[in-house]
Amino acid sequence: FTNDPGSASTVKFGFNVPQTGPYADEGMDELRAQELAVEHINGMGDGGMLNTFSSKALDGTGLLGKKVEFVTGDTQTKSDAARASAKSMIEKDGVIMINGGSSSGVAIAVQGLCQDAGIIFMAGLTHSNDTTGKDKKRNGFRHFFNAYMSGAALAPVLAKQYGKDRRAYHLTADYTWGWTQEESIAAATEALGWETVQKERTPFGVGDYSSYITPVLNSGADVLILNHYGRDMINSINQAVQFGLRDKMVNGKQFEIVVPLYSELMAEGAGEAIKGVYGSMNWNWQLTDEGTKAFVKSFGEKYGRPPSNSAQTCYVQTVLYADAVARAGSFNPCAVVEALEGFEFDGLGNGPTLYRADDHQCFKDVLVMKGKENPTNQFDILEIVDITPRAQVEYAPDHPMFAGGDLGECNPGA
Amino acid sequence: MGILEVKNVSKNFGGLKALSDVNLSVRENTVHAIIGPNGAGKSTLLNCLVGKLIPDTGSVMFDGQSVLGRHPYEINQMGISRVFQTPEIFGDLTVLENMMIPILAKRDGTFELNALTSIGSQKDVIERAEHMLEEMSMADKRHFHSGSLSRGDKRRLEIAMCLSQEPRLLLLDEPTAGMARADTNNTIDLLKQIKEERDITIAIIEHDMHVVFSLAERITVLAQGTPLVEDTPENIKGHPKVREAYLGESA
Amino acid sequence: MDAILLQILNGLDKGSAYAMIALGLTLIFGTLGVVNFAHGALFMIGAFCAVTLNRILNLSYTVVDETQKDFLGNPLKVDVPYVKGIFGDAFGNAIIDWSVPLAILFSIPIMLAVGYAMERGLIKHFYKRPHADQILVTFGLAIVMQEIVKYFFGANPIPTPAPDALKGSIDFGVLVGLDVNAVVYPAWRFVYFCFAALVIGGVFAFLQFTTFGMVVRAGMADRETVGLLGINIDRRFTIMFGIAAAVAGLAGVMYAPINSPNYHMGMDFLVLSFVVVVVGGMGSLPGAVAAGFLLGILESFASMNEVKALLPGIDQIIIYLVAIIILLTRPRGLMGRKGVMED
Amino acid sequence: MFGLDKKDTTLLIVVTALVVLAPFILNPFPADSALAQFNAGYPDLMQRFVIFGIFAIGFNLLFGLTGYLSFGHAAFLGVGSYAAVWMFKLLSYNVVPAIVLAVIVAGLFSVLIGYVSLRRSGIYFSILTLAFAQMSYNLAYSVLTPITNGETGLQVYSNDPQILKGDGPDVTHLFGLEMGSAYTLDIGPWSFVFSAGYYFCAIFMLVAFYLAIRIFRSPFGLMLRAVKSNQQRMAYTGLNTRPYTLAAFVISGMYAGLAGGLMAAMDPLAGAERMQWTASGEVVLMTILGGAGTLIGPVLGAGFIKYFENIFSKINDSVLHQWFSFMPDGMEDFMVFIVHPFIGKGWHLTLGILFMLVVIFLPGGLVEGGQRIAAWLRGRGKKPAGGSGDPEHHPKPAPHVAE
Amino acid sequence: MNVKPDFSKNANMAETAPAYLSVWDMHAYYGESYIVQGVNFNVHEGEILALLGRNGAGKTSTLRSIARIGSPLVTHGEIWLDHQPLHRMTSYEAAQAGLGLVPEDRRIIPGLTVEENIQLAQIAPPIGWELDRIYELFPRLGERRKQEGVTLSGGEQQMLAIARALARDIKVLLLDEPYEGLAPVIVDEIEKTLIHIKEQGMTTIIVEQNAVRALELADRAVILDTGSVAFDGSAAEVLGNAELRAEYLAI
Ligand SMILES: Nc1ncnc2c1ncn2[C@@H]1O[C@H](COP(=O)(O)OP(=O)(O)OP(=O)(O)O)[C@@H](O)[C@H]1O
Ligand SMILES: Nc1ncnc2c1ncn2[C@@H]1O[C@H](COP(=O)(O)OP(=O)(O)OP(=O)(O)O)[C@@H](O)[C@H]1O
Ligand SMILES: CC(C)C[C@H](N)C(=O)O
Ligand SMILES: [Mg+2]
Ligand SMILES: [Mg+2]
Repeated sequence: FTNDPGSASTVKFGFNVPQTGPYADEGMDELRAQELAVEHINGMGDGGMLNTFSSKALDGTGLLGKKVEFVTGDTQTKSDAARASAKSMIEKDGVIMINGGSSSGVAIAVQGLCQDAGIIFMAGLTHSNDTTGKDKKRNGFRHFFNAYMSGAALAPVLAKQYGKDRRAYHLTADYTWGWTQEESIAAATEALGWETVQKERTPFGVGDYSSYITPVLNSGADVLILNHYGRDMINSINQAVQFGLRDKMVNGKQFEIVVPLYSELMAEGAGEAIKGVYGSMNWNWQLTDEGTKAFVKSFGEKYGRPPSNSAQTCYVQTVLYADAVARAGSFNPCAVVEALEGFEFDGLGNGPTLYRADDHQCFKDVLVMKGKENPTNQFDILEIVDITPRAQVEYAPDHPMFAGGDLGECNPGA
Repeated sequence: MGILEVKNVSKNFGGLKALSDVNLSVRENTVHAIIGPNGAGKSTLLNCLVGKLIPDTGSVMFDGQSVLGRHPYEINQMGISRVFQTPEIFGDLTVLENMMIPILAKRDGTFELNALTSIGSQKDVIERAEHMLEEMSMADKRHFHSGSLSRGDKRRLEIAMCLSQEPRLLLLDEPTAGMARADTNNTIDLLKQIKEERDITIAIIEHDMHVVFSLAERITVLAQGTPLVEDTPENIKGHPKVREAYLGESA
Repeated sequence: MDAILLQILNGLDKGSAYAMIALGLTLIFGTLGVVNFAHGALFMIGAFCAVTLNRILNLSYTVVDETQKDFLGNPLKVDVPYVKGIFGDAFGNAIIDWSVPLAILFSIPIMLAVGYAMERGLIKHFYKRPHADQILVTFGLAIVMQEIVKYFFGANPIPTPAPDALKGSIDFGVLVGLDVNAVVYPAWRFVYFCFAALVIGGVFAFLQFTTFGMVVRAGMADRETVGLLGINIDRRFTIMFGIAAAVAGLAGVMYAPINSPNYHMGMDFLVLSFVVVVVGGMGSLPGAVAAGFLLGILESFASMNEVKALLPGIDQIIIYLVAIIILLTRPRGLMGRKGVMED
Repeated sequence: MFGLDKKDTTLLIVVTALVVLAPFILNPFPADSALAQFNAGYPDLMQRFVIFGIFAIGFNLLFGLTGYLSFGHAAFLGVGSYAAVWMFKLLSYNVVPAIVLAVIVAGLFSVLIGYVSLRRSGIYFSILTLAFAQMSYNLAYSVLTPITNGETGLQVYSNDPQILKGDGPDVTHLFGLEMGSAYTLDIGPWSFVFSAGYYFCAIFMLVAFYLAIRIFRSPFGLMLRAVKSNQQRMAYTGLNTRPYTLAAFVISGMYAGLAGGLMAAMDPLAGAERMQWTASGEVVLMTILGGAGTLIGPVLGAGFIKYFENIFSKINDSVLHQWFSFMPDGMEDFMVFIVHPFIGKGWHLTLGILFMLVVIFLPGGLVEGGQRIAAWLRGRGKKPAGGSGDPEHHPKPAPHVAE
Repeated sequence: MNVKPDFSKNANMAETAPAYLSVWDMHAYYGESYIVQGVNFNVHEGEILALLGRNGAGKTSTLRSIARIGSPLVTHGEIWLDHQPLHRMTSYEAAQAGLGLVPEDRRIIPGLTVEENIQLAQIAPPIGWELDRIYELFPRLGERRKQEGVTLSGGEQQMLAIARALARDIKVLLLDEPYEGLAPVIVDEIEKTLIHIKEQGMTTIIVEQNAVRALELADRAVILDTGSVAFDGSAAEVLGNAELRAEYLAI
């Protein structure tokens, strides 16, 4: 199979993250976490979540007797560059798996590549339904949650907070993630009685959203849903606040803004604008389970800051992959696929989790977050409002929002 | 009927009447000089002939065909070549390459996509170019970068380029300005020779009366945008008005 | 009606940014003839002047607060800015609050120095070099400036708020007799517009009412001859460059509260500002300003839902479409000078 | 040979040798040495070298010869890629129809854009091409998503028609020869990869390069240089500059289309960002960096930039620690600290600095660097001959005495 | 001739006619091309010097070297103007020290009107003639003051170039082919002007292809040949020496 380490004493992982471009800070945090994971797998450091992980196949002696090494690459948040970088990892560095990829467009592009090349792809930050929906691949896995889950978790909280009679206006990043998130959130909120007034697409990275925000003012909507992420979201929410949206009363109700997908780094960037704004997350360092505590300690001591949910995702994926190899007793991608499909585990910060075999999507609890009104320090920006149980965000593998794809066969490559 | 017939041509620049109602007829196979004070409109008139300017009124016929509204390159292909008052050459190319371009244009027309033949194989063109350079006694400079020629040399190169096209009408705007006396004389000889050997008509603007009177068979004096007189050199020399307005005492 | 009024306002502030950036760029590009791909970076540095001043004012000493815990469970360290310590709470807070306007003063010497260093150290040697070389060297410089900023400030946008007093919005609708809340416009954007008008006016006054502009234009057309007339054109080029850098920087400082500064913001504006300058016409200051506002307003209108419904995708291409139309109907843009960068 | 003079033939032969032997030349370090990081001899990067080489050669035919600086050339590359992927989707994974269509579509597209843009010159031309390309990009990203699949990029799906596929391979191939197939040769600790895809692209690159030499040396090429030098004189010499510039534009657009088609043939995905201004800017930078108007310069520039993008971005701190591990600990950390900002995520910084250094010290680009080295080598061999031209008036400069 | 003159004031006092402008052993290059090959000459105050030679002899290069333009690059030699070391100055400093060059291709600044072109000369000290006085000398320029300078006719441009020099209070006027392209009457005019300003004490170097004309005007003549001085003597001497004229001037 591709890049079989054979009798070599080391095995190489590839960490392909955005080191330049709008998600560079997320990428840096992912790198930190991945490095930490390798350290732990190789038995250095304090072992982090390996100590709390329900599977004990990893014993801190490397992987199947080999020391784990890694190479890193820059996706530049562009599909082309990401594929080039991934290809070089595969062809030049001989990596056995690739972990990472912020932005669903990139993740989908790289996932396809790994499928063709015959290595495992552990998708990092990708939240589009398509990654494990119409673009799913047998060699690809996703630990992160997705847009559907955000909708399912968020909608009830929103209904509770803002009532069932709301009129929502969507501003949506014009690519796969935005589209599926818009669809998911709209469906979830409409199911609760909200009305969707308008869906507007905005190009990626425009910077100034004011001309998209002004029409909201007179549209009769009383909720603005920002399907933006990273720098885009920071800009759009700040501008929405500048235009006085949050001070406005419409239809006799306080106007509200919702950011369905949150992240700590983003919240930091958005500053005051996110106070009281709801959104969802995959994980947060403020959780109190043992896995989280171990991870935050391990990460915090090494880097002097709490890990972001990007960091946790990439850490966990590295560990999950390694664990699957250890359990399968082989680096063969097909063996790894088999070991991961249907795998149930706990102790990695998200509570009991299932890797569903049908689409390679992880199922676990989803957090509903709110921008903290009175932060006490630099890292204390978001608070956990609700931990939505896994059952509430589950869906059938053939759910229409995920239809059309096909895992295909596992490809071990040449 | 002359080969070139200019009828009632006027040209204004804003409020300025650069040319008003100019009539001019150049007979085939003659050297026709246009002289006149600075700013009289001589260069402007030439510009109207080659398509650089379009006159406000009037007509310009070359060999029975109107040149008005045609592109400069079409006019050139009809057989009119022009030497400019400040040298216009291909400054980035060598002298020899400069020479080859008009020859290629003459041979291949306004456009030819001969992208896959090599220049080196165009023996006829190179030969002819070298020959022209000989005639202009510039052969030793053939591989010079033409932009770094002295100005007199640039001008000679430009004349050679125009001559190489064997135009039927050659327009010269102060061709010998800034040229050393020896070269001026050579140029006069060359023009004479060419006129004799080939079927060519020359219209020349000059302030150097030595050149004018050595070459011209007819002279038109232009002043303030209108022709003052047209006559033979002898008569012009003695024309009181011309002496006063243009030649001054020293001529 | 109110929607249109809103879009006009909206176009004005976008236009102000375009116009100011383009104004600086046209001084370097249209007047000095240097294709300056680092101009966006100058804008970005201006914005980071605001960030830096904000950080400086927020320089703090640490007090350990035993009553609270940090994320690792240790006692929380609380930062107290020195300015509060020095000037007392109220005044200290006010200074921090007004850090962006204060940054105008802070940025002018910095930007002049950056412009000076850039021109003397680098650009000076490139006036006579082909445009292609200028592109390469200024692009390289832009990358270097960006990466340095990224190294110190990270890749994420850094929120840099306007003073509290200017944070809210103004209800323009009421002023012109429309309903309350019909035309609400952020106060700071209006401030930005006024500021831009001031800067643009200042630059115009300087260049139109003195011979400085004429000399620089002449020097650009023919340095040699201007030197023969006894004029030290190098010095004037340096000054011009400094002014251009300062204008770009000022545009950036005041833009910080509108869009949180990040290291890449300059590149995002770069291409657009070149388009604006060229549509305005090379070498024309009024052209650049007019094109800036024109494109800003058109862009704003094109993103109205009514327009988009009619012509899908128009909001994405309006600027380029208008640029093409203008350049095809007017050979040298709106007010370009003949012979500037035409070959 | 091949209608080239001696100098050009030598150049062509040298380039051919370099291209053919690239798998060796680019992999000078043993696979498990610390310097293996700097090896560039893996198929994907080698393919990129030649594909971007083609792109840059084509760009240079326009810019280097006529002086028209197009800032929208990536649009043609992108269009070529889309066309090729559509061929994969509709017909089969055979690369021949894909590449043919890529070149044709890019050619047609460049006729359109060139016809309009060439009505202006100088910076106005540059901005027109930029505007067209940005429009194409923005549309490809938004309303044209049905054709381009937006940001995700156009891909082949298993349910695409592929009417000619039959039971042909599921990857791109040339009548059955899979582009991804490769042969690895291990010699001691060295490992060399020979990839079918690379050699396929390399053949195109050599042909493209050969044609470029022919064009440079042709009367047509002379006319293009004349356009750059003095359009006014051209017109008054009876030449219509417009068809010349348009022809150059279209040829160069077709080169870009070929590059785009090859890109898709190597990796059947076409992303919209291929058309963004940054991509157009990149080819401009490649050409200038290598040496605009020179034959080999653009190829060198393309290689240089792609090398940095792909090699430097992958060096991380752990690699650094490996390199400096021979040093004492404190020293090691210090070295890593010093080098850190320039590698990995800092590769842009290194590239930026190199751009500046090259333009400042080598005004003619990398080619000039090569010439200087060659001259220096030759200078050591024999004394330089006297100055060119007339020795009387142009002798070698005397040593500078005063000032 | 190759003895370095002593420029100290005292030494000058000792001489009967001190050199006002002195060029000593000047060498200059265009890139690799060695063009000015050791030029020496002196000009005395109030004198008109004719600098003659064939095309490409290096006349323009010599003037440009004196004006410190930087191209050609002067690598060796000294230039003193009224005790000021021009060779240590940049072109604008030399201009402020009192040097005025009217360049051969006129170099009217595009984009500027006639008047702006003149005003440009009056920005840096020392300021010379006022606008009115200039327009009095060249009424044609007065009429055209708002027109863009480069659209003037060739002769008008020449007037403007001279006007620009007069607008500065210069000590030495360097004229590179001032008569080129001018109508004979205007040449007479300019000649009169030159005599007029000479009477006011102006020192002038004139480069001219019309050697006879220049020699009649000049006090002294220097003839250049391939970059070095072939003759230095009185103007009358050249006019009287047929051999010299034939060899270097072809007249
Ligand atoms: N583009 C233009 N715009 C405005 N005025 C112009 C333009 N071109 C020429 N003129 C004016 O028209 C008049 C005629 O100019 P023209 O160049 O034809 O003169 P000329 O007879 O060639 O003079 P000379 O012998 O000095 O070259 C001049 O007064 C000139 O200033
Ligand atoms: N920019 C340049 N680069 C290289 N060589 C040059 C350059 N300018 C002039 N030359 C060369 O220098 C020599 C002297 O030129 P210069 O212009 O000084 O001659 P000149 O005596 O003024 O001639 P003319 O009477 O034709 O104006 C010529 O051989 C010319 O080719
Ligand atoms: C970075 C991710 C969490 C979100 C991103 N916008 C996506 O495409 O999925
Ligand atoms: Mg004229
Ligand atoms: Mg000369």
